[in-house]
Amino acid sequence: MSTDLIIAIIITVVGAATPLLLAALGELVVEKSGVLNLGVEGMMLTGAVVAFAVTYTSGNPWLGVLASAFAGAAVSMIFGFLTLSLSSNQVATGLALTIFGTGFSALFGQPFTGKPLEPFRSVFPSWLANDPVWRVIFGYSPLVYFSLIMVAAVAWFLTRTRPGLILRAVGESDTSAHSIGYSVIGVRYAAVAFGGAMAGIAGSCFPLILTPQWVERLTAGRGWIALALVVFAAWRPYRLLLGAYLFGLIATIELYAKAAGGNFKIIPSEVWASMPYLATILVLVLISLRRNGSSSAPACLGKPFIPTN
Amino acid sequence: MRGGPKRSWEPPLDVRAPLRLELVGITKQFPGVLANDHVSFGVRPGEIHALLGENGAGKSTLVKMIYGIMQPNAGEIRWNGVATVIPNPKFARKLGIGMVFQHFSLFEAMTVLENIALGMDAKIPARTLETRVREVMANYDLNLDPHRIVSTLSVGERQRIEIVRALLLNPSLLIMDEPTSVLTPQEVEALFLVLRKLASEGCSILYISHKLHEIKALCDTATILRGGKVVDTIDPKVETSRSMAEKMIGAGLKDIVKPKGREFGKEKLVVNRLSMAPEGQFGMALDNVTFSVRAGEIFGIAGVAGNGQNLLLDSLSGELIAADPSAITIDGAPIGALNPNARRKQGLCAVPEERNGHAAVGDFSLSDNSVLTARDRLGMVTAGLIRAGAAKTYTDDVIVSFAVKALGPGATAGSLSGGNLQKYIMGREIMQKPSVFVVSQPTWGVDAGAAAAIHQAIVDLATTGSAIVVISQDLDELLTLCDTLAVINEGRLSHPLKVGEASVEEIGLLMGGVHGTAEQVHIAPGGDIAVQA
Amino acid sequence: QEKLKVAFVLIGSPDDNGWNFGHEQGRKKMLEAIGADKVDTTVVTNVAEGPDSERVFRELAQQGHKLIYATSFGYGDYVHKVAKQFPDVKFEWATGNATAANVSTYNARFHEGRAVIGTIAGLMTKTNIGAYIGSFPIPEVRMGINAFAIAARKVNPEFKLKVVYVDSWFDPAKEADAARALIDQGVDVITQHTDGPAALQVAEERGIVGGFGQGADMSAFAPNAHLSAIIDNWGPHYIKSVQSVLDGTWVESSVWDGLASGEVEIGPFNKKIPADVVAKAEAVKAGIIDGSIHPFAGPLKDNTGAERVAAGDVIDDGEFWAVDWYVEGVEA
Amino acid sequence: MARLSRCISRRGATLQFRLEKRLQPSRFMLYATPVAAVILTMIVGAIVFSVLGYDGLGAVREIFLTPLTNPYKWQDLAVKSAPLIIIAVGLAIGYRANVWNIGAEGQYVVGGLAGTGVALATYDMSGPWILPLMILAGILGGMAWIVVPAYLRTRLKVNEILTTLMLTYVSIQLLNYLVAGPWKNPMGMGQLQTKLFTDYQTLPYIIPGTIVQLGTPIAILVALVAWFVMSRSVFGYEVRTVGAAPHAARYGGFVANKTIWAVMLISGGLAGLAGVLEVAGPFGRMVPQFPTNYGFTAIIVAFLGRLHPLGIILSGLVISISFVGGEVAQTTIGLPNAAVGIFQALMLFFILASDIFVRYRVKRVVPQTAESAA
Ligand SMILES: Nc1ncnc2c1ncn2[C@@H]1O[C@H](COP(=O)(O)OP(=O)(O)OP(=O)(O)O)[C@@H](O)[C@H]1O
Ligand SMILES: Nc1ncnc2c1ncn2[C@@H]1O[C@H](COP(=O)(O)OP(=O)(O)OP(=O)(O)O)[C@@H](O)[C@H]1O
Ligand SMILES: [Mg+2]
Ligand SMILES: [Mg+2]
Repeated sequence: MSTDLIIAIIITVVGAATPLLLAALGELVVEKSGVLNLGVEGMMLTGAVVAFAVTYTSGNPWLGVLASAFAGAAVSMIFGFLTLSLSSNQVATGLALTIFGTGFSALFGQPFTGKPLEPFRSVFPSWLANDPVWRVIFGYSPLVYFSLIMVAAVAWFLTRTRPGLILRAVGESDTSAHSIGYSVIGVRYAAVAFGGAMAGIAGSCFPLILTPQWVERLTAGRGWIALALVVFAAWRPYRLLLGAYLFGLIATIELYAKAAGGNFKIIPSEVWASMPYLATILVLVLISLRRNGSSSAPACLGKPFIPTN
Repeated sequence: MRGGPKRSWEPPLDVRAPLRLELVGITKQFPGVLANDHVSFGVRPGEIHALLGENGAGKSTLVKMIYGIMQPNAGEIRWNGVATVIPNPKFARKLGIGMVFQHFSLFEAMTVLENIALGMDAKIPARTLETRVREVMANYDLNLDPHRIVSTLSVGERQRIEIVRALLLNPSLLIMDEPTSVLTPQEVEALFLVLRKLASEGCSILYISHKLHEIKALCDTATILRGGKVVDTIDPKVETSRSMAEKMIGAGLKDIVKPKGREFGKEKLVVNRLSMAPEGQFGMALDNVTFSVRAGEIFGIAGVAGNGQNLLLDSLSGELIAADPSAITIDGAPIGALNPNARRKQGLCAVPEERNGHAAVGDFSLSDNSVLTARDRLGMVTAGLIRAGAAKTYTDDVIVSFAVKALGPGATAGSLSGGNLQKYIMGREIMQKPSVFVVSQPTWGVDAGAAAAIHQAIVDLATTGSAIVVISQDLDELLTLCDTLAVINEGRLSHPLKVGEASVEEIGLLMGGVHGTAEQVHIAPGGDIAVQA
Repeated sequence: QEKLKVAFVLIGSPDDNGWNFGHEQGRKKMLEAIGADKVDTTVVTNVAEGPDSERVFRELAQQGHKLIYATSFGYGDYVHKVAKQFPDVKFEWATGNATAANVSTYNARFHEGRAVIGTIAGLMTKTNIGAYIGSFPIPEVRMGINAFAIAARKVNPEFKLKVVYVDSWFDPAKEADAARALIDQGVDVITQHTDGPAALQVAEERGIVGGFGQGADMSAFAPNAHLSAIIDNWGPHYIKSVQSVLDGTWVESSVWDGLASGEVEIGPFNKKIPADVVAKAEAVKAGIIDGSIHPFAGPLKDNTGAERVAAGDVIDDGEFWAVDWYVEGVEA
Repeated sequence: MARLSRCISRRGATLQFRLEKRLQPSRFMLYATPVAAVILTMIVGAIVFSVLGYDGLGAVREIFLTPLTNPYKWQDLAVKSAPLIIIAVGLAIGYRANVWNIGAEGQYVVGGLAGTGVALATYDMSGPWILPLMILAGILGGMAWIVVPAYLRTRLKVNEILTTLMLTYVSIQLLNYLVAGPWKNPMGMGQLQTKLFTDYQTLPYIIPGTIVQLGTPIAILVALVAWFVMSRSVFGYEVRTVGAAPHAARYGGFVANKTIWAVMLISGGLAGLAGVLEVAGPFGRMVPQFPTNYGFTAIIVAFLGRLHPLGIILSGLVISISFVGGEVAQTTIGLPNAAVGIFQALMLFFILASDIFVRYRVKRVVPQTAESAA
């Protein structure tokens, strides 16, 4: 394989992985606070359509990204209100949120279908961004750098800052956190909103960098992969980075292999497509076998909390 | 407070010093329970003040209000003479109030240091915090590795985290809710050293415990709560454990009628060298527990909570299966390998300590709760189907016979008050006429009248020839009820003592695992409590 | 006189810029030609292929629609079921393979268009590697690939065609990634048989020679890369069949028209295509229309080198659906 | 107590709504809230869509009423709700035991595949035994697909929400592989689908002249049996106890892991049953479009029916009404498909939100103003 091809593969993989990474980072923070939001796909679609609409009308992709974050956070608050304030079942509410996001995005996006959009390209000077070699570093959309910064930021937030510590504490033991005097519900609202914003931005990757157009169900199920990814990464941001790129690699390497021709038919494409999910189950098993506490799921994941006083 | 010159321990307190904390008419109403009823008392700087009372007397509720977890319905909290509303624990900590919970507020998957940081309101850089934590630990002789994950720590070590957390705040009032119920005697001694040192530095301590000898050894003053009301404020140094217990329980206790000259039949329940592995990582194991109960005998097991009582009950009831099936026999037949249902069929009924969620399902109706344990013995099942009518009839019987205050068999168990639920559960088991009956904390959190009724029912069951095991932390209860008594300590059971021949002191020392002497309390079997000072 | 009620059942959204869009355009043309005073149309979108569609067909029939277009292959079983229940309602099943007294099928010879754009691809490519992004390996798609490759190799024997299936009719991100993978491996002309312009957008971004619209003119998404397009023009067929129902002359039929009757159109040629290439492409189109060129004329070898069609022979309409091999030069 | 909402009054004091736990769950609320939620959906939906420029009232009429008033639609409701009811009943039994299988879609697919496997293997045979064999295979297929999550949950305490969900995607790949490869109809002109099942492999129509196949009575039967078992049998009692209080269940002589295995196999098996009934009924062959989200929709049906088999019959109907009515609204008043999704989501949100009122009452409280000490 030539260097050029390797660079090209890296660029494609990074592109495919970025929305997964962003959405999964958001969901990771949500789950760390003890909440399981299965509505990622719905929030991503909402973010995608809003990003398209705002970028299309304003011509400014930065504005589009910002709007997608707000839109994602806004719909996540429906979930937040139902599950946190009214302690509804998180699984059912998350599914309902996906139905909502799918319907909302389709309706809201109707005027924008069939319209082309200028992609959100690298902001580096062209001689860097388009250099056959340097593009591997400078050739990406700002959203890609944003996702990488966010990995570090989330990792730093969770392990090095006090609010991060509190967030983890709330996810570990809501009752303890409550009795020390933290607002469990408040922390979880914040986490859910962050998760929504990140899913919204992840959605914006589709019309802004991957396929600059709007059509219904544009994200085609990537939200569910993001959920798997969080588990695959054992709730750790840096492993999430690795996992997202691995998932991106699995998804794209198949296409490269097919494009290269030759004997790649040995592995049916269905096996390729199943790999991320099987790998995630395997990781779950490994985590539970090791069972030394710190690496497994937040103890309160998915459990409703109703404080008493 | 702690800035001042350090003095060695100075017991006599200045009675004229302004009160650090004063409660005036504090009242707290829960649905159906008046947990605190116009509670008023004061705590001076440097005073170690005990809060005494039976289960459910309202002690925890009271301190939770002082710490801002709950709000009183009426009354006033005065802090250094100023009426203060304490809206949340954070505010309490700002005032200088620290608290160590009976149920720890810890995060298992996190390190000691993280747990401590979470208890701190000020933003302290991790490095600085670690230095301060190490300082405090050195100062008070508390040993802990700040980087250990909590889930790998023992109960005593976990409590130390809570204490360090509180000490880092430089508290001027430290609240401790039953801190020693889970500690070994050595740990208790170490804790007392810390508390005395703190008090000497001017910190007030509000101390809740059921262990009266601890109160005597540690506290300057004791406020006694009964049914949510303050009934007395005493100086524990001049009281006896006995007199304090009387004040807690109050007068007018119904006598239990025990037929004179009871005779016991042959050995019914025999437990022979029963050993069990601990359930959790740091639970207590059972180590060669051996005892036997004769027909008609009431056998008491005393001991500080957490010494293996729950494990013993679970292995007797069949919830946990012993490795050796013949370690437990009824009338000579081994039952150690049978599940709870099969054991019930053999005549063994058991009542665990935790009512809601263990002995009963809070969300189920009483009728459904009867099915939980009585379905086979009382024919509530035919061909795999539940006969709802039979369950209802039986539940009705229980409600009437045991005077359970409930809307009827359809009321959910969770809607009953603790005492009524306990009466229902006891009734449900006793009316199955078990030939072996094992019960843990039969009157835990139950009011005096109900407690007497339950005691009477147990005695009556024994009179019909059942062998009965009563596990309780409440020594007085055991002394009233039982014919024979043994003490469980760290999973080992002492030799049986005949009630009437053993002294409270002896038993108390067995409970702590040490020996010594003090006043002698003799209990006359089958009669009222008699005290010989 | 009462208006004729005509219904269109679509598998996706008419705004998909592809397959469903094509049918929607056809409906509009039909409405314009026949006149809104004579017909009323109903469009039902996002109808899943399966029992859900059966309900929709029955609903439409009950509401008095006399002509119902089922525009996806997977509706077939249900069209036939409902058609039996409503003998006086005419059904037309796009891409279908079985007719009945009141069920006709209609399809387009997309492969004829493939032959035209294949010619352009063969002449325009610099790397001599073209690519074809397919949805699923079904005959329709496979024959499109073959027609494209045959035409391209006729004008450029060096031409090779890489095929990647994305196992979906609709996953824009995956189509785009497939396009990236292909372009990274030297492809400079790309075409696709999926419902959308994702691959073209990548072609535009990468600045390769170009690609082709599928189903509709997609030049808005890729002004530079969009060389031309195969446009589904269902208008003529819809006009004809609606008219026949109005006239009472509708009969069971199996229509499979192509370039000649205008069902398949070739989009405008990009300005960057040299005139001689345009001329050659137009010649192929004219040849197919007048019958002098057959897209599958022998001799044809498959990509293992075995001869499949002898010189002078062709793959006729009957054999078309049974082909499970690719012609020489196809890497799949 | 959870804060419902909080409005800052002028003085700065906060007005709060608090949730107070009811001593007894309210029976009235149990039945009233789903009805209220549907009515609220109609009102809010009508307003929202009118504001958006659609015929809001018409939308509500077509979505919620037409399917009920038009007798032709009753058959559709019967057909559409059957798989939803069967799957939801299984899920509800699991949820009662605190087992969160959300991968019913996968078990449904594999159930359908297993039935298809039998159908293809017996293609040239005839006899009334074929259909029961297919149904059995479907049930076993659904069960097989949940064996791994069940094993992981009971042995290693691995969260079944995630494992069952992951396996759903794998099942869809398995389906794609089979219909595009070994099971492809050789005479199907290359299309990705199996042969059409023969009469022996297809469910009979139970009411002549309608489209109602055997699946519908089976669904009703499943719900009734489940209701009977869950409310009357010791097993049902065991399931409820394990879910409500695992500790108490152990005390009552039940082994939680056994119960968990049982409910997981039941929910997988019922999803598989729904799958085989669909493939042998309305579908008539296996196609790539077989996964139609029934498994996910059934989760919502289960909650809407308050995890009660009889409630699930009703909620299965309500959801089917919204599907069927959604199509009506598209064909009659041109309401976009997307709007139907929003209506459904609204209804779910209201239902989920109303759940709390069964166990809690909302109480307005005016706390004392917090003043700090000097
Ligand atoms: N959150 C609550 N809701 C309702 N009732 C409560 C609540 N907390 C406590 N109670 C009731 O209030 C009474 C006092 O309980 P409290 O916990 O204060 O007793 P205690 O003196 O601490 O008992 P113990 O010795 O068991 O710790 C009991 O009847 C208890 O059941
Ligand atoms: N919401 C509630 N409703 C009814 N009873 C409650 C409630 N919360 C607690 N209780 C009961 O109040 C009593 C004391 O509970 P609390 O939370 O104060 O624990 P505690 O006093 O610290 O612990 P312990 O009871 O072990 O001493 C228990 O009997 C408990 O079952
Ligand atoms: Mg207590
Ligand atoms: Mg207490």
